[in-house]
Amino acid sequence: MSKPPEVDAAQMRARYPDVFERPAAARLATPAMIVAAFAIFIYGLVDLDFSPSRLFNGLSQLGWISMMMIPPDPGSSLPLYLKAMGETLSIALLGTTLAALFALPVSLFAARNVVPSKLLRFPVRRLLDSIRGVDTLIWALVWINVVGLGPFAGVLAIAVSDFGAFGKLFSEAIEGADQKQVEGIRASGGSALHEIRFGLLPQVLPVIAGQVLYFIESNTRSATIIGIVGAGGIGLQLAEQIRVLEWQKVSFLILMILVAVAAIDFISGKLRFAIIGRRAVA
Amino acid sequence: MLVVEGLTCRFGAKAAVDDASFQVSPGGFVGVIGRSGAGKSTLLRTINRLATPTQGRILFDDIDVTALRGKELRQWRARSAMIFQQFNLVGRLDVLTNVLMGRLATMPAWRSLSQLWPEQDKALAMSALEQFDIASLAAQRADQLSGGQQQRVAIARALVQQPDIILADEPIASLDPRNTKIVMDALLRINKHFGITVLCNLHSLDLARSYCDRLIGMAQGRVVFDGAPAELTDHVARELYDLEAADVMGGTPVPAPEGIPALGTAAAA
Amino acid sequence: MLVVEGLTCRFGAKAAVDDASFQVSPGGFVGVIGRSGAGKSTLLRTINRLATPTQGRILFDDIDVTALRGKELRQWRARSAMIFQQFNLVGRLDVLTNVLMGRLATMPAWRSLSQLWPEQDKALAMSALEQFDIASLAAQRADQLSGGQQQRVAIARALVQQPDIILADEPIASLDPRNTKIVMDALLRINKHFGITVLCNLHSLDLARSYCDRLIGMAQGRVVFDGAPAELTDHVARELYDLEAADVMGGTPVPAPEGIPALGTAAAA
Amino acid sequence: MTLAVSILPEQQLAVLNVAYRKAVARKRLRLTAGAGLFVAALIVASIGAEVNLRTLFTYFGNFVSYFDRILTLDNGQRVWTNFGEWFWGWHNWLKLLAETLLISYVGTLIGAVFAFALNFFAAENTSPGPWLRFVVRRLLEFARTVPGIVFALIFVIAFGLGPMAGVLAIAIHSTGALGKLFSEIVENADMKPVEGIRSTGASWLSCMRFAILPQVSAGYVSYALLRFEINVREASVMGFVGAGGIGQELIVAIRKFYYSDVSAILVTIIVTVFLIDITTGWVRGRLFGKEART
Amino acid sequence: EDWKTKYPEITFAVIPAENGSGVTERYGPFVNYLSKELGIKVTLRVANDYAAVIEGQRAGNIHIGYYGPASFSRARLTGVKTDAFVIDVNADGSKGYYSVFYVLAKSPYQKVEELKGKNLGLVDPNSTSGNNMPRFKLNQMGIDPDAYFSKVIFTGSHENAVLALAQGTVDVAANWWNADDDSNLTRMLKKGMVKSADGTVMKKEDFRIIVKSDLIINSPYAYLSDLPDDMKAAIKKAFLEAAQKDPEAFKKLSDGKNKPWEPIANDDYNKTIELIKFVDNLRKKAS
Ligand SMILES: Nc1ncnc2c1ncn2[C@@H]1O[C@H](COP(=O)(O)OP(=O)(O)OP(=O)(O)O)[C@@H](O)[C@H]1O
Ligand SMILES: Nc1ncnc2c1ncn2[C@@H]1O[C@H](COP(=O)(O)OP(=O)(O)OP(=O)(O)O)[C@@H](O)[C@H]1O
Ligand SMILES: [Mg+2]
Ligand SMILES: [Mg+2]
Repeated sequence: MSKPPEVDAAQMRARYPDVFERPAAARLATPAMIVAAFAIFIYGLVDLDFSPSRLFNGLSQLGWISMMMIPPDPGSSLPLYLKAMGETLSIALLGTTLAALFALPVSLFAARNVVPSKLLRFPVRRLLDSIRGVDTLIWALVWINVVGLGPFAGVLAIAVSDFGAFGKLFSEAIEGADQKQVEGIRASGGSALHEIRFGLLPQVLPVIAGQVLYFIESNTRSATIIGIVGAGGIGLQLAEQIRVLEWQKVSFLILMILVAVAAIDFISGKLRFAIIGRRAVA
Repeated sequence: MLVVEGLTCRFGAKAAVDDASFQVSPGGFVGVIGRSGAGKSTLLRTINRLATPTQGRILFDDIDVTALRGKELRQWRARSAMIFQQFNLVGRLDVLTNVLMGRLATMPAWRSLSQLWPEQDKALAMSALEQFDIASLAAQRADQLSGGQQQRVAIARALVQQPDIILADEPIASLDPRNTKIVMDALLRINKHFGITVLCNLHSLDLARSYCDRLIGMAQGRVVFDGAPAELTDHVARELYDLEAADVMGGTPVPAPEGIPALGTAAAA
Repeated sequence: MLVVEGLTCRFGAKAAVDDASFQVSPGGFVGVIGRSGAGKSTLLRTINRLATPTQGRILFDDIDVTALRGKELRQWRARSAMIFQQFNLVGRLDVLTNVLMGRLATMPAWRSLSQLWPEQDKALAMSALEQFDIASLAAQRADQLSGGQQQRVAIARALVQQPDIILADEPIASLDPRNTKIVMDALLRINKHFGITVLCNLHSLDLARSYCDRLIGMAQGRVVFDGAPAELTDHVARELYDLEAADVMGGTPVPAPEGIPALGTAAAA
Repeated sequence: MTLAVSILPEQQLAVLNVAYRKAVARKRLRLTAGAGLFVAALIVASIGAEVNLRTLFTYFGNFVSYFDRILTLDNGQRVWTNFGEWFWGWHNWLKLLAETLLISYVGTLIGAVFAFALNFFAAENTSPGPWLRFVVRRLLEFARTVPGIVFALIFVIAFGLGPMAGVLAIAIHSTGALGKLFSEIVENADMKPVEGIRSTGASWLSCMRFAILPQVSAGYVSYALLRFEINVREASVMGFVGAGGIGQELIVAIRKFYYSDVSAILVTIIVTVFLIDITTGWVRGRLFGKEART
Repeated sequence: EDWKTKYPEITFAVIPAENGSGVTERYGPFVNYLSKELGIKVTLRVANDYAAVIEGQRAGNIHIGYYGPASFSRARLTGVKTDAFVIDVNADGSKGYYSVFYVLAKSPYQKVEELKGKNLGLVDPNSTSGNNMPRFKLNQMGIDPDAYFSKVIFTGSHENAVLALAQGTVDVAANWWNADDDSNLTRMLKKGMVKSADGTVMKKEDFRIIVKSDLIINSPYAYLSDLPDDMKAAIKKAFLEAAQKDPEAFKKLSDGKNKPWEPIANDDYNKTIELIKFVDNLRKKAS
């Protein structure tokens, strides 16, 4: 089969010099940034005492430590662990849901495509930053002052600190949404509320759902807040077993959490695909 | 009466619309023609205030559209229905809900936000869909439709707005002849029966000539022609499109396959 | 030689393509026509193996396209260039890179991944863009282009693939007459000069008649017509589109404005 | 008001409405059932979590009490009346902060690189095969479920004491967390460009590089920088391997009730978070470029 | 009594002092006893962080707290209105314990002076025997630990300190010590928890004490100062009588190791407070 003839590259080059020879600044910007990032990385490795020999010597050691974890064994504490798991799940569910409910409206004010005014966005974003910047331990202490020790303080502490993270994440998801669909609503005379409800939400809901479920998962895993406020929880059990180096129990607990995490991951997938739906035709 | 005065819309250095001025009297059916990239879409988008004009004014029945803000701006948008070239449907909502978006401006927020659409509006939306043969797809998600089906949903959305002016950006680009006729007839009908002004970007000069009272030709952002379809002479068409008039105005566009057309210098590849 | 045998493609209960069979000999220029939603896009997508056929076979020069996997499948896709109805460009990449995507299959991975495009390919891409009058937009982001400009980028991408067969899904839907002519002429030229088969969904019967050697008519997923353009009688067209033949085959589609068309039962009000 | 659309006769409408309702009924039912279940779960959870709104509102005034204390110097004055006293340890804190930033940077970067390499295999719409997806997903789950402290303990034994163990632990955890989040962005990406590129015969790798990556890179950046920020704050648990940094210093101040130090270190951290967030915004802006037109 | 109507429910907060696991089980019977004895509901909270207990007492919603000596002193020092009322008593009748420095027996070190440039493992910044006392002791020897040792690490718990030493992570570790047969080390050894880096189980002979501190007073139970006097009296009485009235519950608390509680006053902790102040001063001086 006869193929189309070749093009005269030299001629095209002469005609569109800037396409063929991009200015050095544009060409080198990305590589320069990568090199810089890499340089800091290498500096970090050296400064933090990384050495390949240590790494390789150590790798051989890893085996037997993992052996200590086998077989996973809950001892006699299985009912206790299951209860702790339940407690943790409810605290995480409630706290994260609260955080998401409050963060959603606030995140709109932090999103560039909803609030174009930088003046308005700036304080909202800084507020969210500050909330995130305050350690969870502090939030726990603050709420203990209000409602005392107990799971409720844990719920509130999770709600506040995740609020800061959600506000940021939601707003960035919103910024990534397709403006065309929003414009469709705007052109029909929809208010800002309508644009958000019908133009933005359907697009960002799967992302938001994924993030919320991820945070539930992450709160279920983490020991800090729930343990601090005296609500027990699976994380506290795990921390204890780590502290006393009961590796078999540790591995059992990790397995248990893994199952819960996989379950949440499964739900998350189902939920998001219920929203995303089957792929569109072209 | 739509009055456009010295309208300019820039993107960076490029003027997509450049000092455009014209008037459309109520009940007019005006076609906007011009080459791809001439600024037709931008013109319509500016009139709907989706793009902000860099300069110039738009007036409609003594309202200064360019100065509107807030609720009044929304009302103006509800009055001037826009049909987008790329449909701008919400892919994850079903077809009926997409059409109902056209009714948003007419109902209190609590109603629409909780999706408790009035029966009346649902009936209207369903009728609009049926008119374009796609009522059976009402429950399907918009992004699962074929191109032409999506386009018709977008048109239905604009019509249920019950607007005073329709800004249609190539509303029949993805439609087959039958649906083209249905859609253009529908536009014509509401134009003639109810005096709704229609401003319509069209690529087919045949259609433009048969449906429009008047044509506005654009080239590189400027209005270079404004007159009745009959005034669109060969000369003007050539200027607009850079083509032989015969090719533009219908008829067989190419010679039979033996005479294969060559294309300028770049005709390699 | 492209052979389609009993091809069926279902979405849930709906058969978008239903038991379609036909053959296209090398160098054919075949138009696919039919109403919106008839399954034209799905047909082309199945041939390119973007949609998986539920049943049936596709053969091309003794390759069983339906059975291809992995590298061979990619090679087949590289040989059969697809032009999408909704362009399917990468909005956030610039125009030139979008066109260069058509060359991906021809170069080693390290080259493309580091975006070190061969000079020759860049030249090819630029000349394809130039051919369609958009070389000046090479550095612009694809989603900042007008509808017609995007469509031309998509066509350029397909052409630089230097394919053996082109599957064009309404390649001129958003184009003005001049660009329509440029694009269709380009397709015709590569078809006639280089013997590249072209399968092209078209809504304009005028274009279909003047460019195609042969037309395939689809309705509700089935092939209901297959023959030379001349065989497309009034009767067939009516069956295809449910319209008066005169309306379909060019000519003035509507009576003058005084006779406002009525629309079936829905034309009350 | 003008009527652009004529309403169909009752009968015809009724038929269409019934068809529509039937079609959406199942979806509606699923939605209501799901929402019901969720609310029920919330109620059960709020009982389990001993939610007590009365205490909350009665003592809500106490909310500020901790902040009130940390904003007070030992001599009873507000912290901002005497910056020198407030930030007496700034020299040390900045050093610790820099150290933490470095640890977090290296850890997050390693994690992000691995997450980047793995996430396409974990996403439903881009994974080459369901098996691979299953394995990668479980791997990521494992990486983020095993607490960083466990990894750190193991690594200390294997590699000896020093920040390296902490950094590796952070890196593994970040891989798991980012891998999942990245893959979810990918799952939400528009597949039309992918089809466009796939139709040219491009390999899977090219499809990811040219169709998915431009859509998701901004999302990646924001997640990676958020993770960086989290790692800065949470490095404190790595304290016992010598990688605690500013976070550990903060915890010490909290536990020893050095009130004004708590607020001073907090301010340091918050300013860092500001800077990271502003950087995120800037990088994302560059990646998104000018907003797409319609 | 009207304090019962005013306090129908009180919170008893415990910090898992050493070996944290099973605190809830340990305290379960005792809390039941307390609840029965006082005639009101007692809620047990096991908080992972004493800062939480201190804050809770400050806000007045933890009525009884079980503190370590250092954290109690810290609470007093930061103005929490709480009073110690009983103190743990060891099996031998002593009311205190010691801080010691362990090294591995196979190592050559006999004195702190030989450990320059090695790694020191402390427990937790607020631990008396694991941080405050060791620093105090080192200071007496004229040693600034942060300059003297190559690394000073907070291992997080007494157990971790021992393990870090056993596995060679640190060369010397601080820990609490009661008597030759009662220390954190002996407890861990009994459980077979101490393994060296190559996995062999270690024995008591594998460790050597090179420094032993002055006596540190035991952990107190403390109630809020603002509680009604008769309520405080009732609580104190219930605690003092516990070993008699419900020996099972009391034994469970310490595996039968401890003698009955004895009354104590705040002033007995003045020495620990001094110690804390000393360490606090070190901090600001160091920077
Ligand atoms: N992913 C999908 N899910 C469900 N239905 C689909 C899907 N893709 C296509 N369809 C349906 O299949 C039918 C054929 O669609 P197709 O896109 O092939 O039509 P077409 O002939 O190209 O129409 P047009 O001219 O409007 O582009 C349509 O009714 C469409 O709604
Ligand atoms: N957001 C934008 N950024 C940069 N350039 C833009 C933007 N929007 C439009 N343009 C440019 O402005 C010009 C006019 O675009 P417009 O969409 O109005 O053309 P059009 O007449 O509708 O063309 P078509 O018939 O192809 O749809 C084009 O050259 C386009 O590239
Ligand atoms: Mg346009
Ligand atoms: Mg189609």
